[in-house]
Amino acid sequence: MQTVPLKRVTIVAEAVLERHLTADLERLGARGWTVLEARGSGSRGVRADQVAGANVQIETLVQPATAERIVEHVARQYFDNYAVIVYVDTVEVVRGDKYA
Amino acid sequence: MQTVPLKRVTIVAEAVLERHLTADLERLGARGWTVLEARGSGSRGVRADQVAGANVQIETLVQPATAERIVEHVARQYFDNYAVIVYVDTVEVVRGDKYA
Amino acid sequence: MQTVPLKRVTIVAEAVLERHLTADLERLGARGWTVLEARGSGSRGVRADQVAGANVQIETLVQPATAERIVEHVARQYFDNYAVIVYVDTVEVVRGDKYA
Amino acid sequence: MDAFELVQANLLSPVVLAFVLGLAATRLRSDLEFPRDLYSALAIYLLLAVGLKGGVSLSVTPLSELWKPALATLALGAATPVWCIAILQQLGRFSRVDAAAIAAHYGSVSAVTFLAASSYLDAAKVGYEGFMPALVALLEVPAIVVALLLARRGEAASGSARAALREVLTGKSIVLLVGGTLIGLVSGKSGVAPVAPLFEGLFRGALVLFLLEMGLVTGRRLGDLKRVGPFLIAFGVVMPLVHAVLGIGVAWLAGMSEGGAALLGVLAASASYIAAPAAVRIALPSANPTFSLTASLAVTFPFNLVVGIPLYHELAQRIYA
Amino acid sequence: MDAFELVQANLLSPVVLAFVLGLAATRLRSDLEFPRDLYSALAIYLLLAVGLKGGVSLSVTPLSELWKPALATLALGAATPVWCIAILQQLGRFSRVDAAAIAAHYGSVSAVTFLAASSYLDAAKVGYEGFMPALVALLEVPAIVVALLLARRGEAASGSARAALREVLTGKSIVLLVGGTLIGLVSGKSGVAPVAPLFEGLFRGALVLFLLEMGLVTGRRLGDLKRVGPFLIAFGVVMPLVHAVLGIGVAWLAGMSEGGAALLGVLAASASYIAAPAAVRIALPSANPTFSLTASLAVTFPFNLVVGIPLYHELAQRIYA
Amino acid sequence: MDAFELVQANLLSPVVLAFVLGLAATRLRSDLEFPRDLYSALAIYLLLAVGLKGGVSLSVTPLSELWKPALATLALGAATPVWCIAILQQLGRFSRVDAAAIAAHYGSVSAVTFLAASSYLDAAKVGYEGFMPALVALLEVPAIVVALLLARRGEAASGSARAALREVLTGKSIVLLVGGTLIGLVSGKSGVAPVAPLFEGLFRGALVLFLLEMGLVTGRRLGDLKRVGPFLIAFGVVMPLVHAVLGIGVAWLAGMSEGGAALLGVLAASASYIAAPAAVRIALPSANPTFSLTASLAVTFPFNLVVGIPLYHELAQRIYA
Ligand SMILES: Nc1ncnc2c1ncn2[C@@H]1O[C@H](COP(=O)(O)O)[C@@H](O)[C@H]1O
Ligand SMILES: Nc1ncnc2c1ncn2[C@@H]1O[C@H](COP(=O)(O)O)[C@@H](O)[C@H]1O
Ligand SMILES: Nc1ncnc2c1ncn2[C@@H]1O[C@H](COP(=O)(O)O)[C@@H](O)[C@H]1O
Ligand code: NA
Ligand code: NA
Ligand code: NA
Repeated sequence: MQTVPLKRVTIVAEAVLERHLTADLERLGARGWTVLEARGSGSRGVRADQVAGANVQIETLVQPATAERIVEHVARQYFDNYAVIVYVDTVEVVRGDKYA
Repeated sequence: MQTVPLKRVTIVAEAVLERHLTADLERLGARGWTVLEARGSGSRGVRADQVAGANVQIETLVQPATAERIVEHVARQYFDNYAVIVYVDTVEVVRGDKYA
Repeated sequence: MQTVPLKRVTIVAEAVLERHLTADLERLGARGWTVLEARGSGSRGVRADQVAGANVQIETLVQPATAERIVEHVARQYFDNYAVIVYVDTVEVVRGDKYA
Repeated sequence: MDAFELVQANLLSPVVLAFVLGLAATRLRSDLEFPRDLYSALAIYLLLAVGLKGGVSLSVTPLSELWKPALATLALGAATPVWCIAILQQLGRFSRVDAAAIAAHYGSVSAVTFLAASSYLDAAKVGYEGFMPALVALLEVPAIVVALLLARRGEAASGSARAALREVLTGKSIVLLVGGTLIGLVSGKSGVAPVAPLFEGLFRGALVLFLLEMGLVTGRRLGDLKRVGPFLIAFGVVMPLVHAVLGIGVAWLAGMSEGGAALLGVLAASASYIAAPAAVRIALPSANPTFSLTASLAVTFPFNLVVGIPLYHELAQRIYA
Repeated sequence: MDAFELVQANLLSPVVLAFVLGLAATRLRSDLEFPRDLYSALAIYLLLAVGLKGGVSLSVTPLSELWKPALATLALGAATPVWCIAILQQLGRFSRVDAAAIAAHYGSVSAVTFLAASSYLDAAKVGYEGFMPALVALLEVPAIVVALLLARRGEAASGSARAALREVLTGKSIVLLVGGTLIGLVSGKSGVAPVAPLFEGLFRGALVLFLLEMGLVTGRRLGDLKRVGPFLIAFGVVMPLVHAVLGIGVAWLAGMSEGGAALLGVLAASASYIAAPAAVRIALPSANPTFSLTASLAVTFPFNLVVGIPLYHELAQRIYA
Repeated sequence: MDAFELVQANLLSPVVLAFVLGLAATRLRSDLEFPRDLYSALAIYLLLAVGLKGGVSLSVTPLSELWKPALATLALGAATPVWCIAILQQLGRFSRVDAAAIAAHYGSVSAVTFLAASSYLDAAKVGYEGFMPALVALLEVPAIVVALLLARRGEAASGSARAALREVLTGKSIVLLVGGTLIGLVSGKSGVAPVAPLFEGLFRGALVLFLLEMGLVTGRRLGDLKRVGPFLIAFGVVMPLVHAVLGIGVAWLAGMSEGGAALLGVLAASASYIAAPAAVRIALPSANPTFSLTASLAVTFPFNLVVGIPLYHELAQRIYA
């Protein structure tokens, strides 16, 4: 089956940011995303949820350029003040035209 | 440590399909899978759950040929009518003989 | 944006092991991890939770050497007796110095 | 009281107000969200509770009183999809599959609408047959089956009908309703008494919470209204009125009480958004769920909840007067 | 009433019927599932509630009445694993580690079985010592400790026994049972009164929900029965009978009432499937959990629930007559 | 009773003991954990319940009785951040942004502390104005708004103030409190009666469960105490005392009853850990949440719960005597 390579951007962030992040994704050109509830521990650990460690893991499949934009935006906007990590890998997707 | 490369097939689908998809996986030769509860947004967005956006993310580690079969099956069987995405990447697994 | 390749180690294990595994990760040098609740089916299927199939999926981003240590430890310590799988892939991370 | 006053009085009950609060919260883009497991827990509780109640009442109902209303209910459920499909295809220009999918929803029932209605009648001190919850279970299934069979006569139907029937019959709402009914039937009033503080005492309060969540869910669906078009919106308001009259009439023929007739009217008027969507999704995959779900959830459910329930009760009173 | 009638009467209670409904739902391959968090929430609630109840009762129990039953319970818990291991190794041909793992389960207790039994006695209007819930906590731990120590004398035992002991003692079931008991003890009857509508009033109803889930869980385990073999199935039925007699006898020696003796019989007969599995999994990793869990959950639990509870009560009556 | 006896009596209530049990469980490193959805479910329930109660009471309160306490509460909320920021910046050497973030928490309120206090007064049979829950909603918002505005005069404030205000006003705690109040107001005592078994009867029991979870959450935060430093710990104990006196004084000026004054004292003394953290996190991203959350959750909340509530009541009695 014919597949095309796309970037998967994964963002793990404190839950309070979910709506902000998905709005950002939409604005930056992602055509979809999947949110998983998570908990975690990191070097920072500060977060506003009194339910300790409530995180979300947001995954979005996008074109490389969009991935670049998302990573840059998340780093610039959130890294200084929030418990957030972001990383990228490559996956093979069927019907790549579905993804911006 | 000795590892072997395997394919990880990830399927994100509306929750109503979970049992059908895992039955398909079994039939197509996957020896195991992991299901994560998810929510999401995509280009289609239609789904039968009144709890909006209730998805599952199913991940299965399989041999390349099995991955091919699964992707083809999911695409043929579900793409037209359901909110489903499927993609593949490669991971390094210990004790690869455990996976079909 | 400047990224560095890191290893992502993914462990899927019966839920009763969560605390033991995260303690192991900490000891072996991981600086953070993310835990997702999961359920699943595998070749073994034995587990101690009466809530059948309650798993956790633990993901940690680490340097290749740490990944190696973690995989070896998990395999040696848990494979014989527990429902556990572990695998590794490579992801591109911003600010790689954050991860050991 | 005229119809408007009735609607007004109904609107002021906590059950309906909670629904409105949920709607308002989505309009305000509040971050209020129901945890998914709370939704499932409340659904399990409500279905089991309503089954138990019906079962206890069945345990003291002679079979002779039951068979006529039961048959009438079954017949109503089986017949409804026929005209729904015709209307949707002929007047609404829907494809056969989409028409069948929508018809399955409207022929089946909404247990929550039933609960709200019985709560309304309780508050109004109107009596009704104790076995009504058993009729909910009876009315839930046949319309779905008939609609799927009719769809299969059309071209686009794929997926297995037997699998779909299995899915409906072993679906959680039927298992809990029927299971609860059997438990109530077998253990009887005295057996159920020790669990009554949970299953009876808290019932209305739990319904308030559930309707808050229904309001949130419906609010998120409102955006889909423009996608379904004016015909389906009109269908979602007019058909319940027609079905309510039919339900009341059928109840009257079956010799039921006024309160029971009002409730059967509500059942007939209500559209499923739990059992039917799941079954239809599997059996008629090419049907567009936006049509059926938006109509039943965002049009018919609120209409019945706010306007329909007092109206159908009023109708029943007039017909019985 | 003879034993058969007793079993029959017990079988018709909503608590047992809910379990059967859960079993049936898995057999029908229904999609009925309990949300995971509802399961945890009910477990927290039930354990805390039973602790509170015991604590309030302890607050009016003179220490002089307590020490004998407490000692007897501790002794019973510590001794049970000894013969269980012997039987499982010698007659059942199990490895020492597997034998110890199973023995830990059977020496410990099932709080839910206890709850069902006290619910049964309440319905039958049979009184019992108010401090019984405290005995649940006392009986839960020692068997696990002894079984782990005995296993360590064998070769295959790895993992740290101290870590396992920590795990049991700080495990959620002990923390909630003991914590609830202390809260009840300290605040006393009048202090607990304002929270009684939740912790007492809803208790039996919550038990019904929990047993529905237990039925679902057990149903999913039934397939494992063929893997555990006939010996273990027989063990799972016969040992509870033996242990029940022992429990009743010990209670009699400790001067407890007939109802208390029946309950101690039930406790002794019951096998753990919460505390023991978690502890054993860590302390005896090479033990196969399919053996111990399937036996205690899919054999002994249903047996006790349906047949055992009325039977042990009958036994207590005969012994005390 | 002197203050020590009061504290002691308060400490022995199940509500406070459950909090202590939660703390103890984390200290013992127990695996006891609250499912996340249970936490959310309890929060939804408690906020809605307290709103309903307030609304029913408002429905029989003449506006003339209400406006003075309402204005007084608003003024208190708006003024508190001013001196808090000054103290934290001048004496505590905190940056303006951190000072504003902490001030937003201490000017706003903790609904759970309020619930525990009203539960305490109920048990002590002390009456208070029925509209107190409405004051909770009134006091929650202004301090956050004022603190954010003051922070913006400083340099480091980024993020949109309007977005933050939106976030507070449409946040779930305000929506549920205000929504519940409106439902109670509109449906009145008789309308709410059928849902009272859930929303009134179970209230205190649910509070016990919630405080158990609060104890677990607080326990996990205790480790952060060393990171916040002695000044903030002292602030977290001294400011509540000051604010309590202010709250009682303001209530006295507004002509409220002694019980109402005690409650307004508690409200003023309490620090937010639900609405404020979420809003501040968005509006003042560079503020360190460890400071504000640890102080309000791990210092002020337990202090108020155990020592503050009886103390402020005693203070109110003296001032009113
Ligand atoms: N090395 C890591 N591997 C996996 N997840 C991580 C890692 N570091 C941080 N995280 C996740 O990202 C969240 C925020 O990280 P931090 O900002 O370092 O506190 C944590 O709560 C984890 O869920
Ligand atoms: N670009 C994407 N990246 C990540 N997840 C996606 C993407 N598109 C769709 N999904 C997921 O797949 C589900 C179905 O997608 P769709 O069929 O496009 O509505 C969505 O609800 C998302 O959870
Ligand atoms: N091939 C697989 N692909 C994805 N997940 C798997 C696979 N095999 C096992 N798992 C996961 O790992 C857990 C333990 O596997 P096992 O030890 O084979 O029972 C299962 O419950 C699944 O969640
Ligand atoms: Na209908
Ligand atoms: Na036992
Ligand atoms: Na305050």
